[in-house]
Amino acid sequence: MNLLELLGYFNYWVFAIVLMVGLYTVIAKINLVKKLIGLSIFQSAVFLMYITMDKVEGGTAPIILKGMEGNVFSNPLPQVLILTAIVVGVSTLALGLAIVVRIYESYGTIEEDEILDAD
Amino acid sequence: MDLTPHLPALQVIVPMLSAPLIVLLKPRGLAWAGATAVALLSFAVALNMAIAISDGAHYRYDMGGWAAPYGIELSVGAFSSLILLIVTGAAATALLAGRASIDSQIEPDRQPMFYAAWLLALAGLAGIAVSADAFNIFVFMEISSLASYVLIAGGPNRRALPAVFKYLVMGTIGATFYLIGVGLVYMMTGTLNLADMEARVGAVDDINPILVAAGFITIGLALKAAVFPLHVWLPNAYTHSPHMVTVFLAACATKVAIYVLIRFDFFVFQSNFDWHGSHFSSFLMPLGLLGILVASAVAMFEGHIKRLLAMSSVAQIGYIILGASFVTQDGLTASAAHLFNHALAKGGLFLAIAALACHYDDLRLDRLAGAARSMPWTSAALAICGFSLVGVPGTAGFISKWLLIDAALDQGPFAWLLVLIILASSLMALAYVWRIVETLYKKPAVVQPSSAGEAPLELLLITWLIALANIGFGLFPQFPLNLASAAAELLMGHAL
Amino acid sequence: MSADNAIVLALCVPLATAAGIQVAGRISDNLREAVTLVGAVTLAWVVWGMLPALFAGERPAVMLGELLPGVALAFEVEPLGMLFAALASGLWIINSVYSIGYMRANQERKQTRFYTCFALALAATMGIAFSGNLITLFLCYEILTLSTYPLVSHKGDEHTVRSARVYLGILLCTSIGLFLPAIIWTYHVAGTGDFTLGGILEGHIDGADIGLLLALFVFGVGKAAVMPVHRWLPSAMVAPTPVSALLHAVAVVKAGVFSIAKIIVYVFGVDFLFAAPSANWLVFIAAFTILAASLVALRQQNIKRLLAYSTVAQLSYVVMAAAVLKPLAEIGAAIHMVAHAFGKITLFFAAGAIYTAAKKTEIHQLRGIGKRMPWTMAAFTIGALSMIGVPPTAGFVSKWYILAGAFQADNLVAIFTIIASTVLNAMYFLPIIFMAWFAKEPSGSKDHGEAPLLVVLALCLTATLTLGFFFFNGPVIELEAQLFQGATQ
Amino acid sequence: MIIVFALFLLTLLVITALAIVQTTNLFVAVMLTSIFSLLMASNFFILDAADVALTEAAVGAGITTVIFLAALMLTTEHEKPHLSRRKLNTVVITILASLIIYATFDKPRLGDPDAPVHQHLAPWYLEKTPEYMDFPNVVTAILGSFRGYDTLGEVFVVFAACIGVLFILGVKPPEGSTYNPYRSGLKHHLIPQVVGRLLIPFLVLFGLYVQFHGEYSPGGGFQAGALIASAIILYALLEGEAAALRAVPRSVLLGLVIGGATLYGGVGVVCILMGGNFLEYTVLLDNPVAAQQTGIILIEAGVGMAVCGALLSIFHAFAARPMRV
Amino acid sequence: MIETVVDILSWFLLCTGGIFVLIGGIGTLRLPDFYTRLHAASLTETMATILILVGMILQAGLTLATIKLLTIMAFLLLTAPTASYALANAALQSGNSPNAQQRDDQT
Repeated sequence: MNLLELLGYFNYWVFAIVLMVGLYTVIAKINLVKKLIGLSIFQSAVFLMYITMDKVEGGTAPIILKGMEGNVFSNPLPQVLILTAIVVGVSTLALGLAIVVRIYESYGTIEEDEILDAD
Repeated sequence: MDLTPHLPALQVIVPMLSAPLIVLLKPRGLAWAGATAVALLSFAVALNMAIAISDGAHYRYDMGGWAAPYGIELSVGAFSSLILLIVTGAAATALLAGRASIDSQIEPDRQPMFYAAWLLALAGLAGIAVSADAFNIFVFMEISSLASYVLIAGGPNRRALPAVFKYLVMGTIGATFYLIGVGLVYMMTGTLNLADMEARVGAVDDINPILVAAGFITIGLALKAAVFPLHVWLPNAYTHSPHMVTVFLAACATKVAIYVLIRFDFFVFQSNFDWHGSHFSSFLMPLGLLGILVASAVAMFEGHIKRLLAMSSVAQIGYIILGASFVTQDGLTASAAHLFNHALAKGGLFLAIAALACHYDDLRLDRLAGAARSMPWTSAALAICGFSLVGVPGTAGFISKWLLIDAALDQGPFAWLLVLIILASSLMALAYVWRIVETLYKKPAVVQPSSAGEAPLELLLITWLIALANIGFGLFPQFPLNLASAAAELLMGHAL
Repeated sequence: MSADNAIVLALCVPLATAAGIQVAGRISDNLREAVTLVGAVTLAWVVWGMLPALFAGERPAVMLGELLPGVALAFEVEPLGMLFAALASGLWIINSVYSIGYMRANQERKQTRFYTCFALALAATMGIAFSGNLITLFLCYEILTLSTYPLVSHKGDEHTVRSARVYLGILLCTSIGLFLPAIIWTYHVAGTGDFTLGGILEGHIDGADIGLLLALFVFGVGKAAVMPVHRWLPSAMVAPTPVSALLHAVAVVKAGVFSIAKIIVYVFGVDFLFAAPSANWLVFIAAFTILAASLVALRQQNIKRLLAYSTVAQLSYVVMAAAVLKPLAEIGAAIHMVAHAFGKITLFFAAGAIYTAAKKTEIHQLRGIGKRMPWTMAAFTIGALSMIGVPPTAGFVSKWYILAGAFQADNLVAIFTIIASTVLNAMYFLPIIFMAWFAKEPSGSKDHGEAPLLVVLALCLTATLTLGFFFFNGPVIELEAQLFQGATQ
Repeated sequence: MIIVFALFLLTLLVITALAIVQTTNLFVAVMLTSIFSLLMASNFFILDAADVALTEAAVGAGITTVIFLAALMLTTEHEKPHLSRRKLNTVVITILASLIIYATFDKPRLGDPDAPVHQHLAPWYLEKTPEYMDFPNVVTAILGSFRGYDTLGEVFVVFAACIGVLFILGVKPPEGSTYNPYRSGLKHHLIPQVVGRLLIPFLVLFGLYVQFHGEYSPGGGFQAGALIASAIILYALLEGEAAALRAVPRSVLLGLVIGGATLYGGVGVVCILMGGNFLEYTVLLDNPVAAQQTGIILIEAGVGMAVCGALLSIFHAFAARPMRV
Repeated sequence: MIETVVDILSWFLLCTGGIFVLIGGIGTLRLPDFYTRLHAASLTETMATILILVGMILQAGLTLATIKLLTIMAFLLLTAPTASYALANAALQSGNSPNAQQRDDQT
């Protein structure tokens, strides 16, 4: 398992770990803002997985300048998907935070157990 | 300038592009009128396509003019046109009937944005039904989810907010699981187009990532479709959202997720791995059965009428999943038919409750006692839709109950257990529907309605239209049944 | 008027009457009663008009629509159905007359809803009688249950609502829980559900499944009140007497027993069942029901509860006769339906008359009532004798045929049960008759005359019918004999 | 050599994620999240995803942190330390982790050129872009034209978020929450104001550069919208909400969002009216390559307007909301 | 010949820049008080940036990259001190007074 081999799988393991950290935060923490932070980490891990797919060894960013038709490029498709996914993540986050602000105004707290007791 | 080849695209563009314009319609009532017109227009498009498809047509549309695997492709077959009918029909009827109820629950200055979110939800769901590209389904799933979070957050009392927050968190996790699944399949096949994926999945030699992808996609979509153990967000979300939103979402939101689950699993995975069929059924059948039993049991003892019906929705989703998990032609026809019939029955029920809510502020069951005396027509419609939910003969529910039991009978050794569970749960359904009907009719009035008289006219008319449609499709179910059996043929025949 | 559209007419007349009653009810009571009577008479005329066609051996049929592929709403008239329809439409006239008198006398409220539901129930009964396949039978069966619920919960107080819930609960649970899967299983296995003489399950199903399917059918049809599912019948006694008459004699229970007979004859086929060893438990169940119900009836004090349990017993007569699976016994079953209808409707009318006139409901209150209400008690006596099966009454004819069938099949259980139950019937009816006629009236009891004229008129009519059927049962037997061409007289 | 750098960044990423979970002070957690995004952006850059790195930096680090801080301002900054049902969570997490790790063993190694991903669609795109669109940035080509429908969906996700936040925060805040619109802003801090006033024009200029230079270098509608929005947010922070709202009033923002979304959709509808499929730019002009380029520039402008308007109106919805004192 | 001199010079500049970043890092960790740590952190932002960027400019020679590097340097030199100023100001306002005795109790 030489160095390159190790890095080959290292990306996926980091993806797995960060995904699990995000999911754990969402499930275990009861503070609503902390849940949203966990959610954004959870989504970022998925972006990392997609982008590790597109790397071609010795390839550069898929921008084919005039003189560079010849050499190897990385795969542009996952990048397009992730551009969309990042903005989806931010939109969901913005909506989530708006709801958290409204919850704080009507319940006075953003801890899930206190909210459940209030009703 | 013949628009028929553009119908699949128009189905999504019409509601989506009109949403921003609706936000500008500030004067009173204009936003509602615009939104209803657009919803009816998209229902007309869906109907047009459904009629063409029921006698054999199949719509295929390349977005941006690029050929299939490279550009995004839309394809509308029998199954997707059935879903489109349900989605656009539910949106149009809820909007047509909902003017008074929405006016009473949403402040006038926020209404244009509410109706824009409504159209976005409609566009999102239609986009999912129409699209044949895995990532495109994710994008439109996000649009419809975001829009439904906004709709539910419009609920009058403060409990809507924690409910919608839980829905947001679980919905986003579900969508991200789906994204991981699509990513894994893309990693192993290199394509995002469903038909192309189906062709290339067979050629993949190490299938571990594909199995894990199937797992992720099934869990993610089960979360969005509120299949039994992952349904915790549904009761609160439907109970505390505005009444018209419950009508719209209860009729179609979870069904689109089930549609994607069935379509993805039958086309991409089962066509290439024949043993996957048994995986799919061995995973989903117990969930379906458990869902049916537990949800019906909980619904029997539920106090709040909307939460009761929300739990019954979870049970009915269990039926649909059960039908699909038979992995046979009859099973799929039964589950497709039940998609349609349940939308009718549950839509009618929630419409009747919205009518009740016009005069009764507190929707707890014992507070609604004796409502039939002051609102006889609404209670009659509620009773009819309730019986359709139970599956009393002569109503739409009976047809799907019949098909489901018929499909369950040839499930080999434990066929009897399946039939027993289906019957037990329809008896439980009978129990909680009868509990509602009896409190409405027989119990003496505990609380006087806040204002006397029947529900507003257009709400009452639409509720009765749906109630009669329940009976109509119960006696003459040819139209949805042809679509359902064509869809089942499509799914089992693995043609996209 | 060809027989085919007569069927459609037979279904539409009660529906039209129901609508008419709703409209007339708003105008005046007399108009409403008039509409009911006219409706009943026209229905009877339409149904009886079909008799000559039946005697000529025709089988008029009409297909309304295709519900599911292979599952259609179809109606077909055959002798069994014809008999039941004629019986129901005939008794509807008498029952209407009786209920007009009864309702007027007791000033019951919500009479419009009462008559409308009555008409709807009749429409459903016609549907059951003429149903051409299992799905139509099931559809009309459910409509009958739903339309009779408002009648049973007529009074509306807490006790009535609870027992009405028991009534509806048991009927709906058995129909959805057992009857529906049986039908779907039949459609699934036999490919069709149409009633064909000689049965459709030949070769499609064998061994224990036959017994299981038969059990699903028998216990699924809750209206036939076979022992474990009979609970709803006594609890339906909270309804006013005309409704109990409807329940017992005219429509509801008759529909149950008729369905079972029809399923045995037209779905299983008599010889197919006779050959199947796993299906002979039905006779034992029916026998057990007869004896148990008769024993329970012995201890009853309330007249209507006594009559209810006696009905449970008499119904199982028909089921047992059908279960003997011999042509003679089948004819006996059909005839017993008619005999029991006449006898039991007379008894219920009498009980209603006593309640209207003397507000008495318990048996021990009937001491010496014969002198005060001679006509009512005479009719009561004829009805009771018919239940026991004493010769001049209709009951004797049907028991004769059932016994003949049992002897033909040398089914000892059936023979013993009939004899034992006849004795038991005598033991709980005769003391009432003696007490009414020969006992001395207790001093100080309220003096009251006969019941209102209309009530007494209906009473006497049914009593004469009970006697008349003993002498003029030829055409009925000949009609039923068509079912089994080879059957000896 | 780049590998060691990548290893270092990835481990730093994991450490930051764990740190975020541990802190109970939400303010620290938000700061760590923005560091997490920056690390993610640099990782993307190492993996040759320039566009995504720019977006992640601008949208992920920039706007997300601003919105989080605005929300924290309106709620509490401290989290109640409490762990609910520990065992269940750890069990679920370990199951899922093992599921994913199990899947990673058969995945193609990082960067190996004959992985299936690089065989099917990618070569077609890399070969066809210079031919159809004749500009270097393949990612913008796919974003704008090959998968333009996805980006349309994307714009409407942003639009949905924008009207969602305006709808949810459209409700009057509870009475008793005071807010002095003129109090905010660093008015009495001379240095930040001077530096800010110097920087903002260049920021906007850079945003516009990214917007219209998207075909040749990493950039495009999303990144430009985020950059311009962050410039105006900087202005709002320095001069105060009232000044910012006077400079770019709410009606203009709503107009921007609706204009952007309708522009994008309109281009598609025009393509239908001119005989092509939805979003088929070749029918716009007679010369197909010029038509594709104009089409992409138009929709990128729509995207930029929509994203900028949406992010700004979201920021104003949070920042201008009276606080519960 | 010129290239080797330029290479050595840029190599030298890059190394010193690296060392300065290291010193700044250690300073941020080791120094006791907020303000002293802030002082160390701002060191990396100003001195080290200039050294590293000049080193890179030497490497890049007279190309477009040099202009971009110069703009980056201008941008960084402008914003870094402002950021430190804002941090210090915020700390002062939130009551973290920089006077002497506070340092003793921390050691």
